[in-house]
Amino acid sequence: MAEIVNLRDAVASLIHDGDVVALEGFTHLIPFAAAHEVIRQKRRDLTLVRMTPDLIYDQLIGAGCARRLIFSWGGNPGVGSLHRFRDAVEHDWPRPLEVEEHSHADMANAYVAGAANLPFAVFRGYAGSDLPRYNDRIRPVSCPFTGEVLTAVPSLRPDVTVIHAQRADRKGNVLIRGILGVQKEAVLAARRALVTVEEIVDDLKADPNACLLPHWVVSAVCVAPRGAHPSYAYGYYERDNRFYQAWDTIARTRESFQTWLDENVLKEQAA
Amino acid sequence: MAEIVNLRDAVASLIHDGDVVALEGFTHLIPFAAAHEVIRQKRRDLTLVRMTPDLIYDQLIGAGCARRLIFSWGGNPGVGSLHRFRDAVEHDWPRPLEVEEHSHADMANAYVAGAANLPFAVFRGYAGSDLPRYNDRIRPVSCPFTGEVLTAVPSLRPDVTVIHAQRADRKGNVLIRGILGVQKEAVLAARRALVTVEEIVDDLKADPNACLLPHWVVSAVCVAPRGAHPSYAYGYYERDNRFYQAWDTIARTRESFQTWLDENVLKEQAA
Amino acid sequence: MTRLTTEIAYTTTEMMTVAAARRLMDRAVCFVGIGLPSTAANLARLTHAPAIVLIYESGPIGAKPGVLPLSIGDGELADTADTVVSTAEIFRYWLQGERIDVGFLGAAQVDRFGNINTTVIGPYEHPVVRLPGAGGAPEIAGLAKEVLIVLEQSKRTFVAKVDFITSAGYLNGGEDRARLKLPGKGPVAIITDLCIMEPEPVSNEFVVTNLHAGITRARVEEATGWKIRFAEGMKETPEPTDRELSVLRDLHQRTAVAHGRAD
Amino acid sequence: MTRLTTEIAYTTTEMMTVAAARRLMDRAVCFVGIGLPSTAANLARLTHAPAIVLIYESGPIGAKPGVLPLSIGDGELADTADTVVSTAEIFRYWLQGERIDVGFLGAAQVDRFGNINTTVIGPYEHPVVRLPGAGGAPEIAGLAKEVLIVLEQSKRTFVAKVDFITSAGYLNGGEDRARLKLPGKGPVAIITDLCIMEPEPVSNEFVVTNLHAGITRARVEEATGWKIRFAEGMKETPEPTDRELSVLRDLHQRTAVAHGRAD
Repeated sequence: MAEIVNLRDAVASLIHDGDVVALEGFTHLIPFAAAHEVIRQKRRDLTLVRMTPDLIYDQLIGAGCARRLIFSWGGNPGVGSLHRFRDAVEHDWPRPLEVEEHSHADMANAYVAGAANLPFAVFRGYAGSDLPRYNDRIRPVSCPFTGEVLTAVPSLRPDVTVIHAQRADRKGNVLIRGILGVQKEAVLAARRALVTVEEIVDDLKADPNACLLPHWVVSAVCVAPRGAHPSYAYGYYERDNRFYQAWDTIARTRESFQTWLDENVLKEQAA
Repeated sequence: MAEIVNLRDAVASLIHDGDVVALEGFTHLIPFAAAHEVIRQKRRDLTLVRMTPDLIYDQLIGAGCARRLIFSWGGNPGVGSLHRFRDAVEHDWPRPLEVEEHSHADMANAYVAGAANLPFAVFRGYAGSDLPRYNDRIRPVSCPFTGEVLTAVPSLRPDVTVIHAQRADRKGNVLIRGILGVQKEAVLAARRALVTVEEIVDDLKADPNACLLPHWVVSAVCVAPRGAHPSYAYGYYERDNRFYQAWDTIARTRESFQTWLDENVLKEQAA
Repeated sequence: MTRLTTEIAYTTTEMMTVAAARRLMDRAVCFVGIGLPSTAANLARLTHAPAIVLIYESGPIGAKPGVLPLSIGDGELADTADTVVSTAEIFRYWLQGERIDVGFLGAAQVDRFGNINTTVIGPYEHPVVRLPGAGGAPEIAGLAKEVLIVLEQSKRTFVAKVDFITSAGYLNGGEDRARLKLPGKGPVAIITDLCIMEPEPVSNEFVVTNLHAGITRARVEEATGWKIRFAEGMKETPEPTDRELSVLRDLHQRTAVAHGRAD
Repeated sequence: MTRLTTEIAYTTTEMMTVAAARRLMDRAVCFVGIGLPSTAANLARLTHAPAIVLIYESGPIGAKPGVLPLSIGDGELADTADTVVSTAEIFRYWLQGERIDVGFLGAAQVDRFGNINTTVIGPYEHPVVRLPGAGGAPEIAGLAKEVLIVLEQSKRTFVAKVDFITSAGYLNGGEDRARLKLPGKGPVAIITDLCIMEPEPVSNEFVVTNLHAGITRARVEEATGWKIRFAEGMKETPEPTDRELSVLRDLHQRTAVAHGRAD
């Protein structure tokens, strides 16, 4: 049963130090508002899971929330590097960051296996790649019928998955529209799910086959208008491409990042 | 690239004697018109695949098209037995029928694995059931990480999948709405795909996340209004429940079945 | 067979349906098969369990049909569901995902340990009667947190040992099922037109725990293919209330009209 | 660097984009990454390949963006696609399903056998430079029927041996890749701002098969980290046509306006 609560209470009750947390959204509907609340509540030692740790994880990593990162592509899309991510990996600042690295196909399959309550996923992956040499969680598995050897990875089962969606109804049924990414699988694979939405409506007016999460698989729904900014919410607002470009400068030095964080995330704590 | 052709030519060119053919549709959008054309063209020795071989397979089996049946539930939903199916299994009439039997979860997973181009599917199935004893295509598989033993089945890869859908556009993009069953997976798992539709439209007016099959994965699209009757087409016509009840009498004896077939399927050949 | 209550007569099938409906808690997530399970689940939804979540294997999640579906995939289910997903997703994310509280199963044969046969009567290779087969039952039996079995009781259907185990109950009884370490408890009740049976602690053999009003022990014994036992402290099943009966009959009436037939 | 044609000047990046676009056949199903691959694929769609099918890993199938996406999941892709599926489905049913004709890949490093590094410069445990990582590339490299690699050429990026094989080309050359029995042929061309390289038969070492108009062999040698060879019968890449250039520049112009920035 999804409770409709405020974001501060939802983060306080659902996300704990040391949790495995997936904040998903594939360039669309990235849950920035929730991530900022996690930073304000000073969560520590999180294992952050995300296919594309872009600005949202650069911020969480730079703010010192993360101990470990499970990911498949870490960059500022169309712009360049994630400087806070690189500073953590290359110089242990603000703290060392363990990295567990996969491919997109691997992580997408691992979320599907998690949603399906299977311990592992089977796919055709990594042929000729060096990655399996450095990641013991990528192993061979043989077909019991043909003997063909395929790739297996453990399923992803986060303690908490956090996503942003366009709308929820008053019961807490959640509607996602447009680019879907892996959000549905990430929610169903997790023990708890926190969903921020642009608005609560009386009637979702959803197509029968729309991507809808029933209220009883969601732990909490929070209203967070523009909660995906600087990413976008299809049907609500556009991607703020200028901010993605500006981030390259903001995150380049520890000082400029800290200043930005103080002014744009932490000071809201007072509010 | 989907060609828009007439049903007779599509069946003649895509379905051959001895093929493995899946006609899917889970109580909704069952491709009866296409099945009747298969009967008229006197296809033989087909391996028929379908989760729920209801009236449509009772007709194909009674007409002598099938050599083998791969299925998970064979009945007349809400009414009773499939008399032609039982006559074939119990008395080899009109010819012996080999039966390969699975559960719904098994076949649904096997179609998914087929669509994903994997040789096998992994799921949690058949605990304590006698079925695996009689089906060598149900085997154990161990998780490479936890050692847990799960169930594996070979993926389903039909030579041809046949489905009925509401609409296609002029390029041959196909829209399915309402109860989706396993049609999308069955089409993507197959080498060839034949789709009958209620109508061709200029614009599908589909939601971005609707269940749509791109024209380039469909071999042929045929216009067959009421092509799912006596099942239904969501948004077009209702299920003909009276016919399902009448079928119990029609199919009960070989003679009454043959009479029905002559008058309702075969004589259309002249037309 | 019908009998007279203070106000209105009801049939044993109505008693069975009402008894099954009463087992469903509000807010339970219920995996519903067609026929009597669907009738009972919707009766529960229209009486004491308005927030029950009905999932049908064809894809509808949260269906609230105004009339009973004759098939597992009627349009009425798509129209009234919160969402409709693929059949593969139902079995992968929702049943295997361990999100089902109660699974409803029927049977052609059920035995004293709650094992279900819907495959064959007689030997598998040369069946005397070829039954419809497994459908979703083997995985519902293993993965739903609880299973309710509902069917009319007779010596033919209630047998000491099923010819074929399609879907597992407690297998040979005792700890036999526990060894499989399944997420699902197994069948917690068999609800018939005569009584309610529940597994006896330790042995996991089904014994009568509720006798429907006006049914005798002798009648149950005649209709059971093994030496059925009656639990200490066995109760009488309360008769259907006026409300339960009127809601159930309205539902059937609406259904008959909608499906263009007399039930 | 720009040079003067009979009518208009063009940049080497424009030459690279046009050369990449020309490799795409009409009706090809193309798995498109962000940046130059997306630009080239859309240039092809707007010129000689109107029926090309563009698939982006975020989910859009058959996208026809009017302006170039800055991210792999821009709303413009959802608006113009035939359908939008989940990212998991893209990798499972569409890429692994062997439905992709051409996969476009960029690289931080590429070597003489077309192996790609997008993971680290230096040792994996203590990288000198931490790169973005694999993304979709390892499976695109293995499963797309053909791969095109597109990147600007320099001694830093074109190395004899990559520090880390993120995505396989021909590995150590010769039959090394063939032993993996992959559905995909591997990289059939590397398209740069200076030339087009293709794998030499038997050795599968990349050699220059097309030199862009006005580029000297010396210039290519200076920009390559191994002793690059030039194929017999090497051709000159035809310069961009006026149409190719005007369509490409209109596309960039529309994009700049839509994204609220000057490119």
